[in-house]
Amino acid sequence: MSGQAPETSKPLPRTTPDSTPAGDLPLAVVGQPGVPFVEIETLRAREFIPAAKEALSSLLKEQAQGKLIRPVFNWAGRNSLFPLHWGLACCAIEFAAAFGARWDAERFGVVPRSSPRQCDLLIVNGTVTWKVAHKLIALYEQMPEPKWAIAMGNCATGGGPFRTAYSVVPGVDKLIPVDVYIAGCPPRPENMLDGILRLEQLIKERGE
Amino acid sequence: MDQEQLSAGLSARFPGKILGVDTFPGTNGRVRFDATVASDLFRSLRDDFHFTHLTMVGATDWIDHREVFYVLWSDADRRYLILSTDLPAESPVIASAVPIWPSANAHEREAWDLVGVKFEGHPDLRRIFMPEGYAYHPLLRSFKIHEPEDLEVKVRSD
Amino acid sequence: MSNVSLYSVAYTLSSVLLGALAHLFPAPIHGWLISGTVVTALAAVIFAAILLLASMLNTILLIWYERKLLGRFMDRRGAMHVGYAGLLQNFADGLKLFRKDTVRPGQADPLGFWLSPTAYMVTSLVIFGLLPISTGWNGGSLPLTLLLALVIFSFAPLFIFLGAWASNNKYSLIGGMRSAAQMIAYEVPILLAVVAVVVLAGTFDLNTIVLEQRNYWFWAPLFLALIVFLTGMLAEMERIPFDLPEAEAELVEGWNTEYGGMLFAFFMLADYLRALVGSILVVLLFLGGWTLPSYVPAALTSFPLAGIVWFMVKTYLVFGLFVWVRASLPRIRTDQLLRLGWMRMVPLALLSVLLAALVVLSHCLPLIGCVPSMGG
Amino acid sequence: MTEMWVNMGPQHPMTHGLWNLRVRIEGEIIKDVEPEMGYLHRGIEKISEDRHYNEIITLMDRTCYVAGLSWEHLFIVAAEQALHVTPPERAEYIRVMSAELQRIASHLMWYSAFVQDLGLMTPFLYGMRDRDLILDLFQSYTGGRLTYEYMRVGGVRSDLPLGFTQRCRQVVDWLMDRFVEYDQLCLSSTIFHERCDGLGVLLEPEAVAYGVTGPMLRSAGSRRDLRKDRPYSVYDQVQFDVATATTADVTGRYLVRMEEMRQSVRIVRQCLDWLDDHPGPVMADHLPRWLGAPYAPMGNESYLLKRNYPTGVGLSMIEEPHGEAGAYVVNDGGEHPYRVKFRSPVLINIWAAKRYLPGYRVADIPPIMGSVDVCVGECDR
Repeated sequence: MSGQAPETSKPLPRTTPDSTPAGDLPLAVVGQPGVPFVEIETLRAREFIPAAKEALSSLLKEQAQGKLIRPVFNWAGRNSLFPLHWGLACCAIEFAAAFGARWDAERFGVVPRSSPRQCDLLIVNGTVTWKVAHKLIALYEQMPEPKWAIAMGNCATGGGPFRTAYSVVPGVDKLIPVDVYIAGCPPRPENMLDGILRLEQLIKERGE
Repeated sequence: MDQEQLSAGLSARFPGKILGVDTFPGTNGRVRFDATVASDLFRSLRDDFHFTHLTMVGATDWIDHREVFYVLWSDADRRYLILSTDLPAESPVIASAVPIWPSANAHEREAWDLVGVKFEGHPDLRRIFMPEGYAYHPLLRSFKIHEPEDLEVKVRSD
Repeated sequence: MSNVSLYSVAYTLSSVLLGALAHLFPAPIHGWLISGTVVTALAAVIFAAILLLASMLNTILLIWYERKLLGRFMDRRGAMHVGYAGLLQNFADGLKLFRKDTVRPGQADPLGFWLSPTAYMVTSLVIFGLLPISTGWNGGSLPLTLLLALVIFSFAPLFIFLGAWASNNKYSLIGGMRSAAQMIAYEVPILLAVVAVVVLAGTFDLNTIVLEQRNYWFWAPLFLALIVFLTGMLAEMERIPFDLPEAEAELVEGWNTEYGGMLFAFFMLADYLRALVGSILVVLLFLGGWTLPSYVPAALTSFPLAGIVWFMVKTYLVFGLFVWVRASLPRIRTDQLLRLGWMRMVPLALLSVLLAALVVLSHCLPLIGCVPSMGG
Repeated sequence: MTEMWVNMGPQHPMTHGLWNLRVRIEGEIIKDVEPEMGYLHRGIEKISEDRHYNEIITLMDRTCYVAGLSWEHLFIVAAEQALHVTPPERAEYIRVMSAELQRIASHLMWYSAFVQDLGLMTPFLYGMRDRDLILDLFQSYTGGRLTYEYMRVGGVRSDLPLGFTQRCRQVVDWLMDRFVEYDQLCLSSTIFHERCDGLGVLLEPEAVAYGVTGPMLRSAGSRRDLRKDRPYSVYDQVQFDVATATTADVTGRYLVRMEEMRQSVRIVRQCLDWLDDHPGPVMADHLPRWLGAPYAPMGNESYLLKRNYPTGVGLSMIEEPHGEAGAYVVNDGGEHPYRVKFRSPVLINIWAAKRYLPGYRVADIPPIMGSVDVCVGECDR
């Protein structure tokens, strides 16, 4: 990689501000042996700078209003929901089945991760007891923002058949904010996927 | 060894402490015994009558008393036996079966947790299902099922 | 087109950009901007940017490729709803992770926690500047490119262990210790396998190593070394069956348990960058790089950028092999892994060095070259 | 090396459910373990005291969510003893066939989870895929995938649909081929043997003392199988062998479960043959009115009141996929059972981890605990 201006077969056009006005400078590019010599059309700087300024300021304004980048991140966020890999009760079996060959939740970019730090979605798939309640809250709090929660099945939604039991939390929304409820005892894997797709719709509508 | 032989053998070993041997569906009989001889009876059943497995320990709250039952299995004779004893409701205490059958450990913890029967000599008699510090024994008849609206957050263990 | 190189492309771009920019300024600055020094400097920057972009795009494509291939092995389809056939899935994942909060646990060491993923990522990227992918398409061409690449490649356990220690999490720490032990154990057989290649090629320069394979590809005389190298690379990349540093079943996510957001994305990307580097090294050292056997019709090798195309095809096929292994083998245990590394792989690698020396000394290379299926 | 306690759970990929394994480790060696349960204690025994007998069946499906029909069977056998009801023979055959299909489904679920613990990703999906075929069968005659509410005191809710037996035969034939494939994926791999041979050894005397049952006990050479030892339902009418192994380790448990699935297919085929030849009623005649028709009109529940009905008590022990499950039902003459007590094999099998885990490495915990086949629902109840 030589730093010297190399000799070329063509004479280099010397340009000075005196000979030609600044806007009409013919453009010349130093070449290197073996590198094709390139010429491009003259740019008119007097028009270019205001136009660029205007475009930039409008971009910044849109960015400030959240019209530019936010939809992109919204699209990314809703299409890549990583649920936390944990099983509470019956629904966890259907949760696992949804990642099986027949339903394959990975089609929608849903990949379970074991560490709450890497998750966006807490799927409460089963009965929550008071003994595990504070661990559930801790897991939810360990997840970084933005995050969502789905109450999967009747137990997580409202206690289900164990609503009257002494040890069961009657609905996980008493502990954490829930975005989507999925009915069923347990919901079929299609229902779970439907719930996730509805959450995607919700994220899109909220424009987060 | 049938029911009569068992009854005779046990009565000879523990005179006056075997309160009766009756039939029980699904098993080869139920032995009702006095809780004071529990430990010796267990050892005798394991060593002399080959009941090597302790399958289940449970307790029932009959309000005026509490019944503790044991389900035993003899591999040699391929049969079940039920032991049953009544404990006073105010002080339900019985000797632990853990020294004889280690498998009793979890069962007895469960019976203590849910029905409140104390097992003396148990190495680690803590609650197994409910968190430590829970105030009730939920399977007692006096513990009523609440509607969830009445249910307070009673439990926050650490 | 054969004289087009990565540097010439960068230089052209730099010239065009600076030429356009120079119009906006008066004479002295104008002249300085189009002077050789500045153009060369910008060319170097653009060169690096192209490398970065190309390696990143390739990595993301590689993740997609693995997900789809793994899905097929598992009788399912993998990502398919985001973009055409799920091609945009990994972009969505990356953007989402970029936007997510990065939580540093209260007890974690700040410097180590932030430094480790960044350094891991950067060192993995640097290797790309050293790997030729076709004639002229490389960054620096030093006499010791191969050695330098492997040295940088072996920085990783340091940073992994640093991040694991800084996370202040038991799972992370155990995962980090395992990772360091594993990588150090497998450095040795990998380097010995490389020594076998070097003995045959007589140089550490990757370009020359590829040129030396014009008559026969090295996998034929060095089959043993190839096996050792592939196994070692699996361990270096921490892929099944050697993925125990992040063994999901016992250590939640291994050493990156506490990492989320962009830092986790760095780890993830760097893992796949390393996988890409591993596959490229296999192609360069054993599978003839961008060359094809002489009996292949000329039409297949003479179109523009044919070298790069064939190189990428080979690289993806090698990576497909790694995916295949991942889909069909269980994970082994730390002590078994170390035993395998020290007791089996090292002797095998030594044997392969010996074989390479024998091949060179006995001058039987032309014989191998006669077998057409072995390349050349 | 310093010692430290590591919590594995309740959210941990190894546990396959809500429980916590506290492990004291020295380096990578396990010194002591302390299983903690109760994170899924839903008070099923207490709720059952407030339910009609046929309503408890609903809870049974949720008690063990991978073997719902086996647990329905368990409760029904005990309840029928306590209530003095005898089901027709066809219902018994349907129950046995359902329980054996459920055993295959449960073992397939175990297989999926177990190989995933080993790091084998592909067979996980194969196991789930083939399990879905059995769930499809269940769906065709019970309507549910996991929770069936199919068995009733006095029989089963409805007869099998038309063409069921042919379809079921096709599925089990297909499964028999898949079992060969599973064995190829696992047993032919050297790494599988490196990971599983000689791990988690629990010899027969210890297993008996610690109350361990099911495939874990049979892998130690014991031939104890309640289906043979004390045949309930119509298990004395069908031919099958007890699957045993002698190694008492993880591989032994794998072999036992694989063989059990083959034997279950054998039983299912015999049941299907019998069911083809013997049409008939599936509910007992002359059921007391309070036991009710399966579909009771809403609102009018006065007929459910039970009057002057004899008291009774029932104990049933059955060979559930995880081990020996027990149900103890006290009928005091009221419309609800007075006391229901279940024995969970999983609780005892997990608890015995104190015996079979120490001495091995941390990395061995997933295969060993995976070979136990944990279902926390029935463990905590």
